[in-house]
Amino acid sequence: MTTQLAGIDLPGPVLTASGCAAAGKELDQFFDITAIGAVVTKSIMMEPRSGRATPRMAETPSGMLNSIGLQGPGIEAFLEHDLAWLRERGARVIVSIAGGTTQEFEAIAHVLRQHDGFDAIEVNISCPNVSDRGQVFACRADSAAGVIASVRRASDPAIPIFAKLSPDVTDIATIAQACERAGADGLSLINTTLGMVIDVTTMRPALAGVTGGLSGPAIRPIAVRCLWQVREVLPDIPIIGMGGIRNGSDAFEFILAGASAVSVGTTVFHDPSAPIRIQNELASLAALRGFTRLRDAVSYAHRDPDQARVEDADGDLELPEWV
Amino acid sequence: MTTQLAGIDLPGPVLTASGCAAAGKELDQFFDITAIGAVVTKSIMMEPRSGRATPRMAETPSGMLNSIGLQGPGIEAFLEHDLAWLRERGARVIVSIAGGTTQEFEAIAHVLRQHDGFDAIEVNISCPNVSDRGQVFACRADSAAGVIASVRRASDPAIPIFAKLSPDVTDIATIAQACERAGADGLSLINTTLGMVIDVTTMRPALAGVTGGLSGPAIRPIAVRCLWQVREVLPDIPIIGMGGIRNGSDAFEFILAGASAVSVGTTVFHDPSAPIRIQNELASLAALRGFTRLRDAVSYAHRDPDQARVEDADGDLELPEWV
Amino acid sequence: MPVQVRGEVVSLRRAGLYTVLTVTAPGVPEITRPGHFAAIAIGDLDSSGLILRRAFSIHGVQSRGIYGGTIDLVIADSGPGTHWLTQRRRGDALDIVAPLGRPFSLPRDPVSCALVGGGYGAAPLVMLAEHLRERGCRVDVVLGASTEDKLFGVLDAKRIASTVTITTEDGSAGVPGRVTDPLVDIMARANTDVVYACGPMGMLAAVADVASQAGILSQCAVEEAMACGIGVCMSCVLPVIGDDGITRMVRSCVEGPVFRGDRVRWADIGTVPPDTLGAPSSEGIPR
Amino acid sequence: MPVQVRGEVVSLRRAGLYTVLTVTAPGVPEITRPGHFAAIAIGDLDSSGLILRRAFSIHGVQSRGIYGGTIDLVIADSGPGTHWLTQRRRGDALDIVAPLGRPFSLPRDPVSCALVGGGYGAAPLVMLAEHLRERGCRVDVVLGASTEDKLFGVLDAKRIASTVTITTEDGSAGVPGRVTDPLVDIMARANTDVVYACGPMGMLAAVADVASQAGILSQCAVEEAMACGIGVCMSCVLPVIGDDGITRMVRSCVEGPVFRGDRVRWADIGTVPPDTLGAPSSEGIPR
Ligand SMILES: Cc1cc2nc3c(=O)[nH]c(=O)nc-3n(C[C@H](O)[C@H](O)[C@H](O)COP(=O)(O)OP(=O)(O)OC[C@H]3O[C@@H](n4cnc5c(N)ncnc54)[C@H](O)[C@@H]3O)c2cc1C
Ligand SMILES: Cc1cc2nc3c(=O)[nH]c(=O)nc-3n(C[C@H](O)[C@H](O)[C@H](O)COP(=O)(O)OP(=O)(O)OC[C@H]3O[C@@H](n4cnc5c(N)ncnc54)[C@H](O)[C@@H]3O)c2cc1C
Ligand SMILES: Cc1cc2nc3c(=O)[nH]c(=O)nc-3n(C[C@H](O)[C@H](O)[C@H](O)COP(=O)(O)O)c2cc1C
Ligand SMILES: Cc1cc2nc3c(=O)[nH]c(=O)nc-3n(C[C@H](O)[C@H](O)[C@H](O)COP(=O)(O)O)c2cc1C
Ligand code: FES
Ligand code: FES
Repeated sequence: MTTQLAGIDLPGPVLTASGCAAAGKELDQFFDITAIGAVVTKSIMMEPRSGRATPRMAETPSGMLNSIGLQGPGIEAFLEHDLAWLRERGARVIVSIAGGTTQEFEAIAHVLRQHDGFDAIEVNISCPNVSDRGQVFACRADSAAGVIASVRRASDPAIPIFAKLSPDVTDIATIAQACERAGADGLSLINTTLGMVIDVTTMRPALAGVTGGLSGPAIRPIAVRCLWQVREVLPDIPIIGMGGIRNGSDAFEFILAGASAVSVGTTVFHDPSAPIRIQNELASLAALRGFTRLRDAVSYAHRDPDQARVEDADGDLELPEWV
Repeated sequence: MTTQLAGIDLPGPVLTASGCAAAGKELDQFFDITAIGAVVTKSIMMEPRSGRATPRMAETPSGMLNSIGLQGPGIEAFLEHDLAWLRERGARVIVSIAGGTTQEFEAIAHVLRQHDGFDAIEVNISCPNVSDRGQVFACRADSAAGVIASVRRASDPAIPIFAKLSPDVTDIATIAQACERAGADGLSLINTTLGMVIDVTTMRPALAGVTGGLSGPAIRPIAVRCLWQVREVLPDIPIIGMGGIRNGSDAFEFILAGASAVSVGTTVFHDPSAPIRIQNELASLAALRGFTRLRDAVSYAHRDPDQARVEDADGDLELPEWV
Repeated sequence: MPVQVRGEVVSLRRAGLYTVLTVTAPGVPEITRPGHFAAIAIGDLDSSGLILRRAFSIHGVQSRGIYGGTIDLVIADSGPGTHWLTQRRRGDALDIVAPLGRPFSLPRDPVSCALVGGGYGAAPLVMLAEHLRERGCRVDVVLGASTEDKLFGVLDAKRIASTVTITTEDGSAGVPGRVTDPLVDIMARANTDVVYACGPMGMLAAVADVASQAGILSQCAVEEAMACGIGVCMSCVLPVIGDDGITRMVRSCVEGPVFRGDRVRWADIGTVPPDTLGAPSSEGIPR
Repeated sequence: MPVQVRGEVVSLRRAGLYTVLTVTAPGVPEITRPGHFAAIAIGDLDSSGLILRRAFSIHGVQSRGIYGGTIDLVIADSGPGTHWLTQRRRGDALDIVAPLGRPFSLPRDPVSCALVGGGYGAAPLVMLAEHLRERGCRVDVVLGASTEDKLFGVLDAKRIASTVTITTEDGSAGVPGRVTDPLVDIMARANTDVVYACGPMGMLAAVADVASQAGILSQCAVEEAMACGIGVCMSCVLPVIGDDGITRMVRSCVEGPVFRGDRVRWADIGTVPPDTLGAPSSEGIPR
């Protein structure tokens, strides 16, 4: 029934993506959020934040741009309301954290250490570093590693931390390696890629924030490529794959490329019950391909060309244990 | 009637994208290729090349991957057959060149210098540098600049050269600046972005080449963002914009973001007469927005927030001179 | 609580520039109240390039009948998604999430209400007018648009309301001008207690202002671009003053689309007012 | 010369597992020859996420009649694009580029021809058989599939051909086994001069081999994944030996889909044989 992810046991391999499920409450109207792997909460910062001006979103072919600007209630209100609700509800939780400085990340990790009711921390390092002209932390190996090392140091050693990387770099494998060396227990791949739309009526950028993060099916090939490249250099680190997953088949691509679990983001906007649907579809597809345990499919597409295929499942299809 | 691009006069602002129009002959069945800005030919190398094994393409949401591997007849056969035909036909031509080493780029430029019948050179530096573990030239400012400087040196000074950049870098503006300093007369933005699809039936990468270049409407927001970023640091360099242009409105986005001309690639596969259709749509839209000359719309989205809008055209719409 | 259902197109008909779409939506009519909206998927995720749902006010509901529950939507063809919807044909399937949002608050007592609709903003007002009449309220309706073919709901309004006033900016129907021009008079004549409004932001701001000036309540259904429609993405926010006097960027899909007109900071929409909770310092904000 | 036309769906009918789609295509029937294919757009570029056309052999053409020129396509629902096509309804619009590719070469003299079709590979063979009969050729047809409902064109073949032989791999219809099993006998009995084949690559390879062994010509219509269908993208290549004995990676959309069976390096499809013109050195090839 469970999926292993960096030493934690989850009810399944499908998670929500940070920022696409708020703190789970709204989605719980559409499906039982305790049945999926975990809710990854919207990245939280130390203080309340208003986010950016609107327009904050623009639809693009098979995707969308967003520039929300990390609107949120701040860590204290988050713990009191959101995390408390999730805990009460019995959902598994990965808390996503963000900061404008390494110190802010560390401070949030300190606060979290005083609390329980969550299973892991995802460190959103794809946000601007105020002390580096707003360059995002994840764009440089040193700034990425700096944040991860601080959060790892400040956090309960029993809580795994995932570094969430940006695809907007020349060499993502190097950044991933730096995060691993800095103590990341796992990686989350990928955050949105930077994009822009010009409104041809106003003849100005469509978003108030000028640029925004591109997400959705459009970026899936980029996400799979990033995952593949990272998996080639880090054969063992647990990875949460994401970027444009629409269905079980897309999710299975990420598993085969090296993910142990996947997050569903933008697709939730199309289909609010997508996470549970995708988890079920993934289970059926993996079983159909002869995997009784999903973990055997992880990185399977990297096998040697002449390595034997798993036997196709025969007539009586057995659904795998993690369904 | 004409569009100015780095000192050359073209019949219009819409070009074909390299590799998406072969050498123009096939598209001439669907529309008059002398009516568009120019045919940008498939990147040519010194020797004949077989390209990669198949599968060479995979469809993705609003896009596609290709890994053709620069199949081509070599520069001599290209000059004799393709360029000769284009010249005879009276089309404007931008010759795209590629190489595995800086020397190869330079050698092709030398050969081209002995010939006429073309208007500009586009230097496809988004191809692997054999002496740098196959890293593409465009991923580093020094290797990019090295190729551009060599090609510029070897070419007829009257022929403008365009450096075609890859979006797969942490900071495209820096690469663009390096190319400009190395003597590029213009830039072409963007080449495909690296992507990957796993075939969930074979459970292997769908392309024989494992990764491929992602193109089509899916990448348009990335392309517009790259163009915007480059335009912010290089206010005057002529830019050919491309990446997912489907219609006149998409093309106009690129113009407003800073392109003087645009190339249409993947959309040709959907609609073989797309280049001329888009050129006409762009003309109407720009006129509707009150521009009598397209060049006044170039970079218009970068204007100061309080700068006056062009007057909307009144009832009697005058089509601009370049239709 | 909203549901996600697969509906089937029962009919499409033209009404001026709009298309009125009737689609089955089992279970939805029973729980829909005036001001709720529906979010419709534009094709299958497997083949469509338009991945976000489109939001439409629920114009009408039929909970019985041979189709077992249908809803009516009024669609203006204003882009690729709405265009796709106007091209549907009888029998086509549609994926619907509804009812969404916070509906109009209805008065407990039989008060006098003015309903103001701009363009297709009239869509939710018909159902609202019916509910108000059921409660014994007086209903005066003002419908406006830039031009005649963008008016909606005139006949329905005439059927239900005590008075119906039409305005068009070009004078092609009714009184030339804007809805707020006759509104002041109507409010005085009908002794209006509350104003309900739906339409473009500029109109809502003006209506809210007229109501405030007259010292009465207004309820305005806003229209912000929405990515999710269910409260999880934070794209649809606008600055709203809370009970505690603090301005917050508030989600119009779950805390709206209906807001008290005096609580919305109309002039600041599209900005983050500096006194908003968590407003950016000079350091700039991450995306 | 191919044309791009807007067609309208005239009818869809089921044939086993396939859907036969008849669509208007003004100007296309007159210039179509057997073996030509059509490339159909999957929806509008404004709303569709499937941006590449799908290729289908032209099964039949009607150049006169009330519709002013229609073509028939046989569609196997094998993915999102073909699925979308099977869901069209009468009156829907389709964007068509046709006729494309190099058709089957027809013999000048009334020779004896064997036509071998695998699954929907039978689609272009009916028109071919008709053309061959018009020239006085003898036509023997072998149709095969994995199972009965994947057979296509059996009745048409019986109408036209001298003999029709059916094979299915599971024995659900005709002779159990593959098309090549009865082919050798038929070729001997009918004194076959040329073999025409269309179907999956493995079948084509086997048919080409049987023909070569017998010392006769074969013409095989291949099916490679195509991005453009018009010769501009280089995605649809396979290794083919030229008149000069040199192997090149050749575009199946313009230099094919019909190739001489003895010229295609069947075993090397999916690779670049080392002796191919311009084959990679050890340095690896750029994308
Ligand atoms: C609560 C609410 C009720 C609405 N009721 C109606 C109605 O009854 N009738 C009607 O015709 N329209 C209504 N709209 C507006 C309608 O949702 C938009 O016109 C539609 O989404 C535009 O989609 P498009 O593909 O045609 O245009 P595009 O401009 O291409 O849309 C691009 C993206 O932006 C979003 N978007 C663009 N404009 C709007 C907008 N005004 N509101 C919300 N999202 C937008 C779309 O959802 C889409 O994701 C309502 C909107 C809201 C929020
Ligand atoms: C010359 C030719 C004639 C054909 N004739 C027929 C026919 O008569 N009936 C029929 O049912 N099918 C025919 N096919 C195959 C048909 O084109 C594919 O089944 C179809 O493109 C698959 O699209 P999809 O969206 O269903 O599947 P997907 O697998 O999702 O397609 C993804 C992408 O790959 C391409 N692709 C995938 N498989 C093929 C393939 N086998 N051939 C070409 N492109 C492919 C598609 O065009 C699309 O771009 C023919 C193909 C060719 C090249
Ligand atoms: C509206 C929106 C808000 C997001 N907010 C966050 C965020 O707060 N923190 C974060 O790490 N990622 C955020 N993301 C990125 C997603 O978690 C995810 O990495 C990305 O969207 C790719 O997945 P998808 O294509 O499935 O959406 C956001 C994405 C969207 C669309
Ligand atoms: C099949 C294919 C082949 C391509 N070949 C080349 C090439 O040879 N040289 C080059 O510079 N770009 C090549 N490109 C990239 C295009 O020129 C263009 O930069 C890119 O596809 C983005 O534009 P689009 O989205 O309009 O296709 C190729 C693209 C495709 C799809
Ligand atoms: S539209 Fe997503 S929160 Fe309102
Ligand atoms: S499909 Fe593009 S060249 Fe054949």
